[in-house]
Amino acid sequence: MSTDENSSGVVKKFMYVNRKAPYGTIYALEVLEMVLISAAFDQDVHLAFVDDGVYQIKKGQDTKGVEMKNFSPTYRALDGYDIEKLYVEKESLDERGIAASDLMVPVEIIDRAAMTALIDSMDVVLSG
Amino acid sequence: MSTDENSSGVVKKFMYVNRKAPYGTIYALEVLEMVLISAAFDQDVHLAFVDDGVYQIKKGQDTKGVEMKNFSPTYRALDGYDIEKLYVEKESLDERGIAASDLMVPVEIIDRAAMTALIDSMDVVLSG
Amino acid sequence: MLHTVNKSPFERNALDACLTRAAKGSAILLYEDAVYAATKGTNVASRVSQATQAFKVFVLGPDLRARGFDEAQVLDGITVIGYDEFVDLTVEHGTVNAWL
Amino acid sequence: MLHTVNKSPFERNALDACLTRAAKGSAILLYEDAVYAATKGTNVASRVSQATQAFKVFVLGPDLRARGFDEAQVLDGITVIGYDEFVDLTVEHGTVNAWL
Amino acid sequence: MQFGILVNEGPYNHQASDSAYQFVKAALGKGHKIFRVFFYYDGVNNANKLTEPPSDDRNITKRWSELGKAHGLDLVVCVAAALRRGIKDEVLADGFRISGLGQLIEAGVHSDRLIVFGD
Amino acid sequence: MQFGILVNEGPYNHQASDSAYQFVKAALGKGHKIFRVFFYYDGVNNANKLTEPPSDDRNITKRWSELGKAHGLDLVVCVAAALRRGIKDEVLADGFRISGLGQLIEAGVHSDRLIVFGD
Repeated sequence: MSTDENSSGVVKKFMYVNRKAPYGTIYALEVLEMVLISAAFDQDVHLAFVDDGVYQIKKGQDTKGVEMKNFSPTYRALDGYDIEKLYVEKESLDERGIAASDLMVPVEIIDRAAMTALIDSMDVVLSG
Repeated sequence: MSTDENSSGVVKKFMYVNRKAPYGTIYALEVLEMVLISAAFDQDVHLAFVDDGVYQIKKGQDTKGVEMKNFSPTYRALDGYDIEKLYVEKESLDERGIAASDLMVPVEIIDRAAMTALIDSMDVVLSG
Repeated sequence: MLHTVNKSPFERNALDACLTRAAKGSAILLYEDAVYAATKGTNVASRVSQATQAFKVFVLGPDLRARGFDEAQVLDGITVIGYDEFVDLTVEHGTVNAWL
Repeated sequence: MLHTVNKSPFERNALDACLTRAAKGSAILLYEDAVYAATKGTNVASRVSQATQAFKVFVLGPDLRARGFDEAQVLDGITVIGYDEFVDLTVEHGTVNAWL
Repeated sequence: MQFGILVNEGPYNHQASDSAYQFVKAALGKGHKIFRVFFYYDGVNNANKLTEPPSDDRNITKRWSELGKAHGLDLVVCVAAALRRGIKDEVLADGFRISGLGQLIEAGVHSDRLIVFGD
Repeated sequence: MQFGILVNEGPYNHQASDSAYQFVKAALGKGHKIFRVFFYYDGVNNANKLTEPPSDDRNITKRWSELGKAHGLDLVVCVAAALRRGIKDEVLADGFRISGLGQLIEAGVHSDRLIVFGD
């Protein structure tokens, strides 16, 4: 991308709401590509993991048996792009029996009320 | 299709399980195309409408406002192809507040237990 | 904020996902297969009626009519709109959040 | 009959659709995103455990491992299989019904 | 007001592209501007010019091309998503262009509203 | 035993085509026969030869072509579904052929099992 695009000066709060499990569909993977690009555009990037989206960052993904690309290492690379605002909804974890220690990246675990307020404060919300 | 294909002599019980609402996705429309062809192949064709599939045969569909093709008249044409085994699950209707009189074609309304037994008796089950 | 839902409440969890995470006072538009949530007599009707207390709920008329329903079959407290008013809603309510 | 389910029980109604309409004694295979239904500690676990009384329930190992789960995290009464045994199941159980 | 539009699904199989089209038509009719329509995920399949639906049905690709031409719309197909699905210049319909995902972020930044249509 | 396979979804966006591929490979490995693999709905997009995924990912179309060649598989794309989505001879990958929906019914009639992979 050109420098002019990046330096328009406008910074918006972007949120990617991840509600879908990985591998069954491609949304989780292609959302990540959007996330990386928005960081390159110097936007204020937020990722929310709610509902089945919390499965995206479950530790220990091994796709050899399905011969699909294991894209989960990308989540660990996000902080290299200064993408550090990752929020996981506590209720979504609890419903699925997932503990904080099962997650592969550092995240902020917030409750549903806090997630509601956070989403409500965004300028642009994207979902896949 | 050629005559040999049609006259192989094998007749199987085919069932099309319709579980999806029309228009939001194309499955209902393209299932109908399968249904028509299987009748041309002289198979013993059954249609089951369960869950949101019951909405496929809701009376009064008018697609002018969405500029999509209204394919619902095809259901009324099915008996012209000797496709007369249409089964609707009572529980699916009740959950959606749909009455028998809301349906555009003659169907047999059966309860979930009967639907279970009917599905279990089929040779080939197709879903969209 | 305007929240949009386009899936049947019987098939997917999108409506629930929206209702449990939309801030009070938000607008919610039901369109495509989500219009079924706006109809009377379903087993989600009481939940949706309750939602009209906390949110401004709208349903897209063209999608409703495509599926064989009309205004008379829509739950009280839900406003039937067209594409023009869909555009107006996005103008009036700021950020749009599609619960896909 | 072999019934297959490939959607998350949290996102869609496919598992419910199958469990309420599969004949007793049928085999059920959970694969793709439906493997989550076979894991311990979820809020559908008791329902799925109950289903193992009425049905022979299987889960596809490659899909389970892709999603970060292993055999130890699978509910009792569910058998973990590979693609080869998926093929065997279809041979042994007659008609296959995919709950899409 | 200026709108960005994101179309996540391909033609016919899901209503997303139809809904997006109706929304864009309505917005233009009310005098709003469309900054860009961006096609991502299977949405890239909307740009396949070989599409040939039955004659009694709408032609979704052609309809986008025509609306684009009439109103000077910027119809952008994501290059990465398009390569993955076999949408290249050889099959690209009139009025669409292939470009990077940055064009979507730009649409998010410079539009007053970004509206997502998907499954 | 003889299998018929129905693939309802396009490549990458849904796992259906991957699962079908793994199933077919396993069935062939166990000495079963594949009567036909039929591609319907968005499944027709599996036959697009322009597909070019990132180099570190599987090439779903090519993989079907190669498996088809190695085992003489009959890979059939539904003509009606394909026209609607712009899949024509111009973009048809090696080893696929375009034919009528009757070929699916025939697969249902003549196979011992018909297995459906979809969304």
